[in-house]
Amino acid sequence: MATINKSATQINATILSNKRVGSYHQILINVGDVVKNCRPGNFVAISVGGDSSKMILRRAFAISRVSENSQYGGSMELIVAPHGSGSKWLCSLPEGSELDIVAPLGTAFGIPTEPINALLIGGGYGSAPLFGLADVLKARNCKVDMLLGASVGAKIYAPLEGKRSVNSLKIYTEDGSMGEKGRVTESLLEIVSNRGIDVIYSCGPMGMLRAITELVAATDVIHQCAVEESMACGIGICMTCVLPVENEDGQVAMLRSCIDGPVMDGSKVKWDLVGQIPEVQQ
Amino acid sequence: MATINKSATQINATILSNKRVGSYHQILINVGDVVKNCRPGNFVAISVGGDSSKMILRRAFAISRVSENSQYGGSMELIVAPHGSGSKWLCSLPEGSELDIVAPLGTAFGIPTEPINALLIGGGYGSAPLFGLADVLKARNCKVDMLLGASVGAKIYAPLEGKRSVNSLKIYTEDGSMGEKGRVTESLLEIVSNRGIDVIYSCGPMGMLRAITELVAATDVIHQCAVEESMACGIGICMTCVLPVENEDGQVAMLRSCIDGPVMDGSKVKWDLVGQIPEVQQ
Amino acid sequence: MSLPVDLSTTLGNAWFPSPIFTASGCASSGKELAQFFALKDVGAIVTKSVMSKPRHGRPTPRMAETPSGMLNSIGLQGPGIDSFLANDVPWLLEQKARVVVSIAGETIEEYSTLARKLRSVSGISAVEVNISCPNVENRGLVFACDPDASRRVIDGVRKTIGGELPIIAKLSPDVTNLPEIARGVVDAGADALALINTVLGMVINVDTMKPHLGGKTGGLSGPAIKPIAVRAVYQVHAALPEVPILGMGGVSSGRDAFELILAGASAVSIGTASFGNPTALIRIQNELRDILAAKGFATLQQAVGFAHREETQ
Amino acid sequence: MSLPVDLSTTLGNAWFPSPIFTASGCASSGKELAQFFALKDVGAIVTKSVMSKPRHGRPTPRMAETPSGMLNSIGLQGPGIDSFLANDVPWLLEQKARVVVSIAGETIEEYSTLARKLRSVSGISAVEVNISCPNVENRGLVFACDPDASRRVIDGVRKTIGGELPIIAKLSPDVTNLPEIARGVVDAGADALALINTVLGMVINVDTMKPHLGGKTGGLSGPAIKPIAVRAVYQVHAALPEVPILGMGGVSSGRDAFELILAGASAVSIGTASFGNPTALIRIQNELRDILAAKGFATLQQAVGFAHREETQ
Ligand SMILES: Cc1cc2nc3c(=O)[nH]c(=O)nc-3n(C[C@H](O)[C@H](O)[C@H](O)COP(=O)(O)OP(=O)(O)OC[C@H]3O[C@@H](n4cnc5c(N)ncnc54)[C@H](O)[C@@H]3O)c2cc1C
Ligand SMILES: Cc1cc2nc3c(=O)[nH]c(=O)nc-3n(C[C@H](O)[C@H](O)[C@H](O)COP(=O)(O)OP(=O)(O)OC[C@H]3O[C@@H](n4cnc5c(N)ncnc54)[C@H](O)[C@@H]3O)c2cc1C
Ligand SMILES: Cc1cc2nc3c(=O)[nH]c(=O)nc-3n(C[C@H](O)[C@H](O)[C@H](O)COP(=O)(O)O)c2cc1C
Ligand SMILES: Cc1cc2nc3c(=O)[nH]c(=O)nc-3n(C[C@H](O)[C@H](O)[C@H](O)COP(=O)(O)O)c2cc1C
Ligand code: FES
Ligand code: FES
Repeated sequence: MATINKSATQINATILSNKRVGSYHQILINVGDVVKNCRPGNFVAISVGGDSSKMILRRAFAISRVSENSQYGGSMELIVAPHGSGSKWLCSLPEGSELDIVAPLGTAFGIPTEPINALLIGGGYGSAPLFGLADVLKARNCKVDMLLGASVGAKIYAPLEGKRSVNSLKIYTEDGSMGEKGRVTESLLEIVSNRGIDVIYSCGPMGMLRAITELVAATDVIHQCAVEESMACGIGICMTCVLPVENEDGQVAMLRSCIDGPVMDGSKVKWDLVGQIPEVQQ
Repeated sequence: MATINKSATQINATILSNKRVGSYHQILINVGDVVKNCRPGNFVAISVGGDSSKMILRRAFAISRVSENSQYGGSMELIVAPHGSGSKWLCSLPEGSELDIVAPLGTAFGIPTEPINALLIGGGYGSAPLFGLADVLKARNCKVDMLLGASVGAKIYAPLEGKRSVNSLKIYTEDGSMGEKGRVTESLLEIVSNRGIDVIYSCGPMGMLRAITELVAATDVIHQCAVEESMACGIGICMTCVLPVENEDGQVAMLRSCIDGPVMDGSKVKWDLVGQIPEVQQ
Repeated sequence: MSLPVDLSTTLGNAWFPSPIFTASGCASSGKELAQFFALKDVGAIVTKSVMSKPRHGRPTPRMAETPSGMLNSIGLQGPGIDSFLANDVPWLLEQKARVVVSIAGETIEEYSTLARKLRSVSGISAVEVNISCPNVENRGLVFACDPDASRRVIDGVRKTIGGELPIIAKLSPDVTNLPEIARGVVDAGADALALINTVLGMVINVDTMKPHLGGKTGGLSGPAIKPIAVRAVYQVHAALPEVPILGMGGVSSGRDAFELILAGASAVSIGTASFGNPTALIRIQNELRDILAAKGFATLQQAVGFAHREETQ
Repeated sequence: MSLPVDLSTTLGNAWFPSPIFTASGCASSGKELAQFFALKDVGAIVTKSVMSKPRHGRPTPRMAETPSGMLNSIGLQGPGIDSFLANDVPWLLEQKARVVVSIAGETIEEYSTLARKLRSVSGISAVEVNISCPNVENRGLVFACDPDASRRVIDGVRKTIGGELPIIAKLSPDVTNLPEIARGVVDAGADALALINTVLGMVINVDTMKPHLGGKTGGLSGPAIKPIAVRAVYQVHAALPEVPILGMGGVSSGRDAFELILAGASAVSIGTASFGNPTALIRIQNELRDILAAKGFATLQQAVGFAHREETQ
């Protein structure tokens, strides 16, 4: 019956492990059959703070990767940056804690039916969903290169297993503490043309997504980006998470990044209008 | 400088142990030198729910007993009934958790300078402060008898060590599941006269305190009772916890049960006016 | 152990099998929640306030979480009444949901225009008139804050829509004298009242040191405002005991819903709670049924306004 | 790393070394908090509203905890002005605390009487006039909800008290048009405004199925109302940028205080937060100092109303 949030369910998940990795926490949760419906790009919305919490809204986190065959049934990995009180609470939870989650939510990265040359670009914890995506792309015989960037080395998330699923991995940090000094956009056009990139998949801060879009605007490269807007509900009912996006008629609509995103076509997002209101067309 | 709340301090205490005992939790906390100022009858006010809690007010608990010589320095025992969300949170805390407490607060039971015959009466968790009191009275060579009552046996709190410090202990339950069937007031006057009781010390539901007061009104027995009113601050600044009490001039004043109590002279409390407002006298 | 409780309720001449409704603007047009429960299983779907033309709403950020609450400044983004009636209403009716259409306007005329379009639509249960909107003809003063403007909006809608469709006037708590506004809209033809809309609030972003929301001020909702909602429902029920109330504001459990019902609400909308819990309506409905049974009520109706019993006996 | 910040502030001609004050009714007359910090170390002690005669206040229960807030209905229990001036004020002055005396009345005359008694007391810094009280001469309508009555109270106090002692008029947020009330009391002679008093609310006890508080309705305070306080201060500062504001409502951290200051408050009262944390004022004062330093403010004054900078440039 439902057309929106199809296959999303609300379940109690158990934390299987919670490890600090650099500046982040890698949290593995037991979610059972829910994994069957999770695609790279989807996210999960988690209740935070427990029963007597003053935090009434769920927190959104990208699904980093899922495994159907873990010893516990389906499990899902999240990469969480301890930011404010909700994410810090999550990072503080011991193994065995129960979480109230809604998943999977949102759009997924489009997977090509042909083998293509893909470039995956992650900023900070934005790399999280890219490793799961790399696995899927590799399984379709795509060539997968990856660029990761962050302000400092501790904010680069690149697990060993993850590295195995990409053909090349290049790391940039703004302070040069890991990889090259600079940003992922540094030599982007060069990389795109040298490697014959067909599609860029990106996830990270809005500024990075915008910069990538602008750089590749003049090329034929398709840019699928996972956006991050402040979300109250995560399921399309509150209208807080909107972004100005060009629709088929060339008009700008305020689309909900929770159900029409987080994965969007970068070239359609009106980055210069974010935080503003376009004129109404009729 | 301070005359009110003298010797109260706000400290972080660590939970040393947390055991279920019948319907209650016996919680032992490490409070250091604070124990030096704690007297039987005093209470402690505890922050509940953690940093992101929607519960903004402290919860009050009678100090059951203190020990200066525990292996951790001073420690304090609380007997907590899991009632609403705050006390349930407290009961759920594991050993090692930190608590933000303010203690000691409120008035203490008056301790006679002469050896007297004392009758201690506790209702439900109201027995908690009575065992510490019994120790002090025994040290002053008083004869200490005790009556405990509750609706059911699981709500009688009477630890083994505690029993040792009283000369006699009689238990009543309303359903007869432990001790005698009935209430602590059942044969109170008989006990008072048979044993030559000089002072009754009581702690428990307001209905019990009122009933005791009324029973002994015609006798010479002094009745010191620890009242329990809903408290927002516990330190005398909010005026929510008031009770109508007769003062020296025979006039009724609305006294704060947090600083002029919890221990009060039962015969001065205007039990019939609780929840009402006396006429203003000028 | 307990007898089944008759949860059915009425607002004006509209009948609902349950008093638990969505709140306008907190369920979009229903489709998004259908994955989580069958829309026909709750009392009614109150749709997001619709205006006559499509609207983009306010700039982002549109929300800020606050202690036990949230601020929003959506600004009535929506498709406009024509698209809404063509696409959303038929779909909801197909789901066999009871539909309460919420309308909003910038002029008294716009409300009447909307009412005219609704008049010809069959199958909807009631119209909720959201008058917490700035009146462009009067320095942007919110209709609901002006007794006269409130009355004129409802009067216009009543005259246009005819006598059949129940009108629920939705009021703002941001007024000095709520019973006065309530009395005015009832006199003008409202069959029921919806209480309360969000409370005007603001959050300042400590980093940018500017108002956090794109629209600067926003509406406060969620458990933080529940005591204000209970007071509003109680006050208005005391003043107008015959007028049914659709209560709302911070309800997130069956106990909360029961509190509003005791205060005088005949039905209860669930708004912000659905953001934190997509199945909130179902859980609240079940909990409410259990509480009513435990308290010995055979019907919801017996509990409506029960907290007033001292005054009326 | 950061320079010392000048925290001093003024309300009318009264100077305070720090902008962090207690809130009336949330510190009794000061003695109770003296165990937890030296009263002279904070900006000022605002005493519990005192009336001309001793009062018992409202029946218990007088409080209910609500999500991130609480309701109270104390009903201005107190010793009356004579006892207060004889016992409490001298003690506070001995502690070298700055004292702001809050007064409350049931008639316009009572406020003037109170002002007359205060006039002769030396050492107090300001008088806060709590006009959120029922006016017995006008069907119990709260003074602060009636622009005319508000003005007359302040006018009476101003005329009685003379020109020296600053008058801080304390307003209720439960009004349709707060800037209008604010303008009225300023015209009548208020030197500063205190915003906000509690928000009218109610809790129904689900067990007894009756209003929980002895006084039925109560005042909502605490973090739940902070967004309402920020909005009120911002709105009134925008309308009357020259009038100093003593902001309050749900402040429980230095960030919260900073938010109110950015919105336009020259000083901030801490009420309910002291119930949860007896040393709240000191912690908040320290946190505020650190935030101001981190943001590069050399003086508190520079931050007052800073969130309005776009509009005024
Ligand atoms: C689709 C999506 C995927 C995300 N994936 C990840 C991830 O994989 N790992 C990760 O660490 N973080 C991720 N985030 C960001 C994460 O949701 C925020 O860091 C988190 O909500 C902050 O909550 P808080 O209580 O710690 O912070 P607070 O600042 O206290 O939160 C206050 C409110 O603002 C919202 N908020 C604050 N920051 C953000 C933000 N950056 N994005 C969206 N909402 C925000 C919160 O949800 C909350 O409602 C993602 C966000 C979205 C929308
Ligand atoms: C001086 C004093 C000594 C006490 N000693 C003990 C003790 O030794 N063991 C024990 O288990 N309990 C004791 N209590 C009662 C205990 O404070 C309450 O059970 C507890 O506050 C309930 O909080 P909650 O969050 O679990 O319940 P809720 O019902 O969720 O609490 C809501 C609010 O009401 C207040 N409240 C609720 N019930 C009571 C109550 N019975 N008395 C006072 N305030 C209440 C709470 O403090 C809170 O502010 C004592 C109370 C006082 C005043
Ligand atoms: C995000 C959001 C959008 C809302 N949009 C509308 C709306 O379009 N029309 C309306 O009448 N009320 C709207 N409201 C108010 C709610 O319907 C409801 O009155 C209010 O939120 C209080 O209920 P709650 O605390 O359960 O959310 C909105 C509330 C929120 C939080
Ligand atoms: C228990 C209590 C008693 C109060 N008594 C008074 C009072 O006597 N006079 C007054 O002007 N305000 C009184 N107030 C209101 C506070 O001064 C303050 O305006 C309000 O609580 C909001 O601030 P807060 O959220 O920091 O508590 C009282 C508030 C509480 C909670
Ligand atoms: S987060 Fe609510 S609509 Fe997207
Ligand atoms: S609890 Fe605040 S005065 Fe007693």
